[in-house]
Amino acid sequence: MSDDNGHTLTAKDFRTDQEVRWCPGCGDYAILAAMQSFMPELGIARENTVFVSGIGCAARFPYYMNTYGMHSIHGRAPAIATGLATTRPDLSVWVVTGDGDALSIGGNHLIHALRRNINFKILLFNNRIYGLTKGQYSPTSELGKVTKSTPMGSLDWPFNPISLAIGAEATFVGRAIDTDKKGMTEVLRAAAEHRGSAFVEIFQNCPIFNDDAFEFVRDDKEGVNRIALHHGEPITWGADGEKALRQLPDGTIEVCAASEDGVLVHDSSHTEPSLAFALSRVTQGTHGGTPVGVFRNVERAVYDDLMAEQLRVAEKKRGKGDLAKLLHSGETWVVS
Amino acid sequence: MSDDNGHTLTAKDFRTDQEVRWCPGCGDYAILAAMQSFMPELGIARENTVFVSGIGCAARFPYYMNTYGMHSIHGRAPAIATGLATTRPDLSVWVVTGDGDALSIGGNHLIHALRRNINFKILLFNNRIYGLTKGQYSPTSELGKVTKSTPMGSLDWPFNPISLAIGAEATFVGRAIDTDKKGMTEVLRAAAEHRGSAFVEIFQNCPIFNDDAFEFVRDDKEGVNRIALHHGEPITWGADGEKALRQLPDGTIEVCAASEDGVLVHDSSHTEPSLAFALSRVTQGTHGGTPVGVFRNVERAVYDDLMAEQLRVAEKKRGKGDLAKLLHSGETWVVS
Amino acid sequence: MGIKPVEQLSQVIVRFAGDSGDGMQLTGSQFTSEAALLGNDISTLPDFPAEIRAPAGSLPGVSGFQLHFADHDILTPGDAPNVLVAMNPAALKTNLADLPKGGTLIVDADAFTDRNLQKAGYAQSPLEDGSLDEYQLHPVPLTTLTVGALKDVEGVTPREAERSKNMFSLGLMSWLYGRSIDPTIAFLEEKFAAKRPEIYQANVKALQAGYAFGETTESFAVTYEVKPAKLTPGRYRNITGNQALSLGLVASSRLSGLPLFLGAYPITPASSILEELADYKEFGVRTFQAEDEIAAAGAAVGAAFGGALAITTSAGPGVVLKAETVGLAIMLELPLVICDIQRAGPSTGMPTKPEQGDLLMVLYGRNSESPVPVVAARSPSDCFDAAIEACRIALKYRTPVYLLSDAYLANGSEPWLLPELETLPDLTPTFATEPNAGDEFLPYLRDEQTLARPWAVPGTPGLEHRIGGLEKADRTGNISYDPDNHDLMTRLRAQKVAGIASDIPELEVDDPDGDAKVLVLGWGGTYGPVAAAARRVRERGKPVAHAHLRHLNPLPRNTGDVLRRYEKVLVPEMNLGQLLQLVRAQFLVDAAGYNQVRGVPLRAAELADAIEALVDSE
Amino acid sequence: MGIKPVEQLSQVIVRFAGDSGDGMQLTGSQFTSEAALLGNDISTLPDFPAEIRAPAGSLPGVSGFQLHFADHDILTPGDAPNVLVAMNPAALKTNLADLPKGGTLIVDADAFTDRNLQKAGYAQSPLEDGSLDEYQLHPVPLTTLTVGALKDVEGVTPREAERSKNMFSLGLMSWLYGRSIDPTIAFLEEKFAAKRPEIYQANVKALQAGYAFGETTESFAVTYEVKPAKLTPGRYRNITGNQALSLGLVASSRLSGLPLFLGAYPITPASSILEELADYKEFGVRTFQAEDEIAAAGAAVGAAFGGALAITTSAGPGVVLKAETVGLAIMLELPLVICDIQRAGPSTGMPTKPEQGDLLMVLYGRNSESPVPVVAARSPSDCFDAAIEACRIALKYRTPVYLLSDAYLANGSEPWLLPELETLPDLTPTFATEPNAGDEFLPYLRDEQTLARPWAVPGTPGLEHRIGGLEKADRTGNISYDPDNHDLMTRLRAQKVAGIASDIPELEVDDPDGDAKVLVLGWGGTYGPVAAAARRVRERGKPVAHAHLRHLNPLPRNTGDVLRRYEKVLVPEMNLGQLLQLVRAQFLVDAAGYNQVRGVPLRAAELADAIEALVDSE
Ligand SMILES: Cc1ncc(C[n+]2csc(CCOP(=O)(O)OP(=O)(O)O)c2C)c(N)n1
Ligand SMILES: Cc1ncc(C[n+]2csc(CCOP(=O)(O)OP(=O)(O)O)c2C)c(N)n1
Ligand code: SF4
Ligand code: SF4
Ligand SMILES: [Mg+2]
Ligand SMILES: [Mg+2]
Repeated sequence: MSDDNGHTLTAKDFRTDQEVRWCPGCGDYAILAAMQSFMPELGIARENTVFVSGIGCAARFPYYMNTYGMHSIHGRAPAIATGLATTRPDLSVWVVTGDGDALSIGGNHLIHALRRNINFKILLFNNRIYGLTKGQYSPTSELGKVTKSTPMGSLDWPFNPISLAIGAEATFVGRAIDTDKKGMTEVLRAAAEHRGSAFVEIFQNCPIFNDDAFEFVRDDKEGVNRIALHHGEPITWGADGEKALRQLPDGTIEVCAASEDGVLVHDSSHTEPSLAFALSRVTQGTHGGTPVGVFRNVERAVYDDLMAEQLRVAEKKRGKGDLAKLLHSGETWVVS
Repeated sequence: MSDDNGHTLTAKDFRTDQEVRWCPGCGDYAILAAMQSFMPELGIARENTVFVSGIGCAARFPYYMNTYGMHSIHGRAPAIATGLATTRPDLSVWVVTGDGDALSIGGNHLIHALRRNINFKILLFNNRIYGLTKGQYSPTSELGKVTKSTPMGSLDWPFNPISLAIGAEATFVGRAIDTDKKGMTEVLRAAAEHRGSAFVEIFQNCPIFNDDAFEFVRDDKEGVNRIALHHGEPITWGADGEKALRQLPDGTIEVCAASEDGVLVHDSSHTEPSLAFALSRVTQGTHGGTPVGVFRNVERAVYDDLMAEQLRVAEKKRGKGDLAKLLHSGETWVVS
Repeated sequence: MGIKPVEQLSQVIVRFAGDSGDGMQLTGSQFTSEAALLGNDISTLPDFPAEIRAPAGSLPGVSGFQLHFADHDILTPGDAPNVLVAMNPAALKTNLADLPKGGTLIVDADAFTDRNLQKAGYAQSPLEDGSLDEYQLHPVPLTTLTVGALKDVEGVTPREAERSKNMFSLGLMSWLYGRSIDPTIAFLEEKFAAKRPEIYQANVKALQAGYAFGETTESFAVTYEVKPAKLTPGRYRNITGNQALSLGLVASSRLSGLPLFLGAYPITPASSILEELADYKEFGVRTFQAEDEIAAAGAAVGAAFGGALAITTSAGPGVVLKAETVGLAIMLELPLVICDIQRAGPSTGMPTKPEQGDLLMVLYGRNSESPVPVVAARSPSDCFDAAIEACRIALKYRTPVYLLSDAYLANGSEPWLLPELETLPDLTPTFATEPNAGDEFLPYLRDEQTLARPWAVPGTPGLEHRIGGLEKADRTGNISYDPDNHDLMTRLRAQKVAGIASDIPELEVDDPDGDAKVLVLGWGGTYGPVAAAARRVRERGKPVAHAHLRHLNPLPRNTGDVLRRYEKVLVPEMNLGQLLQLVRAQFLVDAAGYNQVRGVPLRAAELADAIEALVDSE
Repeated sequence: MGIKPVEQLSQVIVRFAGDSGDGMQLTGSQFTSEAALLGNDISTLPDFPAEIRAPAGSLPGVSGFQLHFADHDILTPGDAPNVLVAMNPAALKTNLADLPKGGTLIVDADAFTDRNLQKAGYAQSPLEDGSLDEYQLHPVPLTTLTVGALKDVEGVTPREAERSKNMFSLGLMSWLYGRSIDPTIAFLEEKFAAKRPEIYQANVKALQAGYAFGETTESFAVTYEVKPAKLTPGRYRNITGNQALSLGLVASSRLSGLPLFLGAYPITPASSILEELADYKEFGVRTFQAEDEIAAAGAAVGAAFGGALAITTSAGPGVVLKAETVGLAIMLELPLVICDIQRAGPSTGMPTKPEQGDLLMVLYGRNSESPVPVVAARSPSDCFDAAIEACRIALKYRTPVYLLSDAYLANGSEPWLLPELETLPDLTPTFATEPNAGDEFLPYLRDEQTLARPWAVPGTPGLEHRIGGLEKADRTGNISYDPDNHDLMTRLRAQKVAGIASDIPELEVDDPDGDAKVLVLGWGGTYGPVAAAARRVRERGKPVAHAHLRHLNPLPRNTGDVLRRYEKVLVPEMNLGQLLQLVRAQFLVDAAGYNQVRGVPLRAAELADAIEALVDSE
């Protein structure tokens, strides 16, 4: 597809000359490749695309995307991107972050960006570990995890990033898997099309410090563990599509046979986030399946647009700002 | 009731000699009074009780409680209380915070304390405004709010503190109203009995900068707006208890007649938070009623207890730490 | 009751003090307007109560406003008032100590009730126990008189009527000093006439009644006149520091042609900059009230990357949180102005009180060698120029710049000679638009003169590049761990900032006769009292030189020469000696400090004595 | 192939360099153990690659470990190696520049494949193009030899066999320097024998094969011996700075009788303190991995309020975030130790590299006047004592204390003479248990001597009180906005910290003959190279004095006297002159700086030349 300047872009155009410095086998490679393949589809010129990241292995990402980019400081990428996106609505802004970067030190910026619905896309590479600092547990590590900093096991109940994002009023929430290029591209596409903040959790394998954390869905050849969410379709899965999800009167979700009554039809555009939230509680451990795809995708006024609109209205009402007049406003007097 | 030292305590024992410095009519007075009346009931000696706050009008609270107390820095009270609670499991620790303090600058500490389930109680005085800094909008202010810092109206979609807390894996979530001493006491009692983090949002009127923000439930003489949640009871309300809540198959909640089928029976102890989350979306604006009481109250391992347990286990396995042995551990050699 | 004699005064200092709810700030600023319009030079100092509205009548609830007006140019709001207007016992209690014996004291006699006396901690009424004998006491039943004057105004509640007593006192003071109340009537009209005509009426009536009371009462035998001052001709406007700073930022946006982006989180005494700027949307100003100070600074860095004029504002406890982000901006070499409206600390300290405690913090409060220019404003109106200068340096050198003001400048006001737009500097930056090394773009190839790197904003085709907080290779900006490169880059960053010395004016010394042996060196918000003190010393026939720093980093290139020219150097500061440490270290000059950390502006009289003692010593 | 001649050496510096996956850190530390057990004095310097594991064979992926061992006491890991073991072309490329001409160079010839050469940027093999002619080159087919030696070990994959080549090289080096491989065998047994016996076997076989290869090959004609050093008698252990610091904290907990609480957020190079301490749970140590550095510091303040020995650890980019919380602790006057393991900056900088860039930050990086004591460690083992000293000051004076270490001390190691427990100080604090003013408890009533306020912990009946970040009235601790009180409290806080000068040792000067004209003044982690440089200068017959600061605030009370005793003062630092600024400002001494900001330790040889030049000048 050609970009807004008429250039035909390919994945190669999005590669930089920097040597990629992740460990062999790191899931980040697959995400990078998927992203580079996907970008041309957007038809946005490279110079109008910006990747902003924090610190972490994941946060190296911008160095490898031949667009504008900033590898900023730990946890602050959503804040930085907020300033960029609100002043430059012409840009396509992407935030790349890790589970530590986004949910530990950066948790507050993340939830505020989501509630504000700032127009950028947040890709959270979740490997359930601190990779860059060599293997301490993260806010998504499972309870009891033995890591360098928790020799007897971690004590903190983990965040469910999808639940957290929905609780923080996110308008777009999705999940993808590093090795699932097709699924990831679908989610990325929907995220890119969404005006406002889009939050995408990507399960990412860290073979060095937390190998196989997501093996159940990464390598789900038989398709027995991935529950693909598609808007408007019944939520079913299993080798033969025989399993399905259904909601109980107590608000929770149970597994049933696809043939049974009351199978949930996925509605990612429902204004009320309750069902998306309930779906976020469906996990491999509790339900024997893991939803991937778009949980929630609703329209809501976008912070940046509202701001631009206020500027327009103010100018319309008061006229374009006149500096001389401004300085002379209020009570003035002349000394001669 | 007498405390653990056998003293009989009254509300008066919990007053300090400091002049209370809130504006006339501020909702904080009622909360303070309710709290001072409630404390004796707990039977905890004053010296074993600590109030920790951040900065804001609400955060002045500790000065007026004749217990140990710390008026700390903006947003950090949950972090500070974490250190206190984990090292001193013998204390009853309370965090008092405002909507700006807890949800703006302190949002990250709040959600992390909740997921960790640290053993302290968080009282969030929500007046939907920054009181102390004289009237800027807060993260709970409604969209479009005109304040000093938003002359044309605020642009950010607000947090729903209850939804956010549930999304952050909170084990106890409640809501009370400053003027409703009885209801507040009930929630405080349940919070105090809960081992782990208890999060209580208290609607608080700021007559100076955001008067009447909660008038619909504060002054709900006819009982038409407050939906009182009681565990194990059907969720009904209205002047004659004629209205009720019911869940739709799409996960959302609708209002129905109390006499209809399928009226929700409140189950605050359900391990799955989905229904509590759905209830958090019931608001005056959307449903014509506002739930108050305990949304969620479940048991989960408490960070502080787990930590104490690890210390016990380590000591049991390795023996009480012997400093000389520790220093001499590893390979040593003698120079003579 | 004929016309009373008029006594000429060259200057008067009036302080209004009352309960937070008594409208003292409004009274003071209206009296200020009247004085300004009359052509006096003026200087004001509001004194807010502690940040929470304390209960009515209590000591912590007292709010004050001091105005100094004169027939000559003045430098400070004055150390001590000549006239104190106290609306209740608490106001009297907290302010009396500042009134010199013999001073004029006007009190609302009605407010001296038992309850109010008790709240203020008076065992008996000071109006009756003779304790005020040494003052010219005027107990006026302000409340009764006001309520009486308003009895015919319809639609006004008794409480509202009572609350108009501030206008009564303003009327009385206007009469006493021969000021016209017309500007205040005009002000009241604009403020209330449309929305609440009855309040408008009540206020005007009270104002007029106060004026008339002055004319008729026996209590005041003379009135006073303070002639207009001979100020530089031109159009003036009364302005506070935070207003001037905000206007300076808007002006910089226009002068640079860049849209202004402000990331801020409310905090006393900086909040009003956010509030001011939020109201300039027709200037394309974007204000972002962030979730905290870190996000505020971060968003500003993002905006700077996108090509905006990026600003973040706060006070000490918030500025400290921005340090990591400023460190990033230093590494990214992007323009950013961080405004620190200093307040008394440490920690939360005394939020409404001024201090100069943050100088060393802004210079050094970041990990590792992270040099940054620092600019400080000297007076309320000077905040305008200081803001433009901070923006100029930031944009030209692609660097974060700290702009220091304080709680006193922020809220204090003075007449501001409005600048001609043409005299303001052109701040237009050059954005990179094409490769700068063959057909390559090197984001860290520096301008030879300024050492600034190119600013290539997203949207510019062909210049796509990535920057970040890791050490970067010279020229290419790629990540580098090379030891020599790090040493080089560290020195380059330092040199870039140090080099600004050649782009700022030399330090000017005010040494009228050139015979001074003592130099007083000040910076920032103490300009007024320091200059006033120097003036007093000279009036006593003693020579003293005075110099004042706008640039704290780098220091003007002649600073060392200037300091070494004098036998003694005194550095007055509202801290424990921060500039002092800098000049001693840089120039090995045995300068001494004059340090007060009282949360109130330095007092010129005390400082003058200290200077004189130094001049006299040996 | 009889017994080869043995040459005596007084010291050797060996550097192992290879790919991140080559196990160079393990090889180096095992060789260190062997040297230590043999009684040599040792000093080591690991050099980690950039923080991400770069692709195998790439330049950024090179990991190094340098060991200096000697028959006398040594001070540094050495400027330049005598022997370089390079496991691949990238390792050769990045390290060769440091090897002096004539040095011994051992390379794995098998690794010089086309692919690897290309990754390292070699156009042709340096083994063949004569470019290494000036070195004593030993190309050994390490991989082939290792794989060959292991062909009989069952259960080992080819990859695992290959990866044992580090043990082969260790065996070879052990033979070359006459070290016994028994300790390494014991280590391997403990590490692998139970879990993976085949790996244990493979490693031991490789080790032995390397040793045997040395004996048999023609390649090496002589072996070397480095005799044991004459060290202070006692029991030793090899220790890194972060280990020693951790142990110092645990010891302080025992010595004070207070439970240790650590609030930390992972960051290079501080993380390993958190990891160490997490493993001492049987000592009652609580480690809290917080959501960020602010929470980590905040939790520590909460723990301190509750009566714990509260610690927070980080590196510059994280320490900067703790500043606001430290300001609170200063106001609360509660004990807290903030460990800053300095790394190269600014911003993210070079995370694994050392620097001394944070001194001014920890001193001044907070809003307003917020004085705080600062203690710095001088060597890896000294981190133990420095930690105890920091805890002592914090507990006794109820104040936050910064403890400075750096990336070099953190990971470098040296033998540590284990202290006798009885020689360690008693740190037991006195908690307030009853009213201190009649039947009132005044939380800010100070100890006359230390000016410390009482520490009354929750749970103490009758002492309930509230503290906070607002300015507090003297003695009572109530909120106060009184100007004179603020001035007083500001000065009291400053005096409390300044007064610690009477409680720390005087600055000792090493001036053996008392005839030096030049003083070299160092601080912190540069002790080794600075002392070594001074020694070298003296060996050249030139007198020079050397003093080293453990306490950076307050400075020892005799510091000014010491400095003024010398004609010239040189201050070597790994920054642009931070201590230099302090001593110039405080003592007006025209000291000069020797500054390198290269992210690597100062080199003693270069520094010695600079000192000598200064001694010789004039
Ligand atoms: C202020 C600050 N604190 C801590 C660090 C150290 N640090 C760098 S990355 C990281 C965590 C990385 O984890 P995550 O975000 O999950 O990324 P990953 O490496 O796993 O991709 C930490 C703690 C830092 N660079 N800056
Ligand atoms: C680091 C820091 N930033 C900002 C402030 C200023 N500040 C004090 S309280 C407050 C907000 C208070 O709002 P809220 O928490 O809702 O409390 P309320 O006053 O409404 O009870 C702010 C912004 C501060 N004290 N410290
Ligand atoms: S440490 Fe883990 S996340 Fe980081 S680059 Fe290596 S494999 Fe990837
Ligand atoms: S400003 Fe509002 S919240 Fe604060 S004390 Fe006054 S009424 Fe209460
Ligand atoms: Mg991670
Ligand atoms: Mg509030």
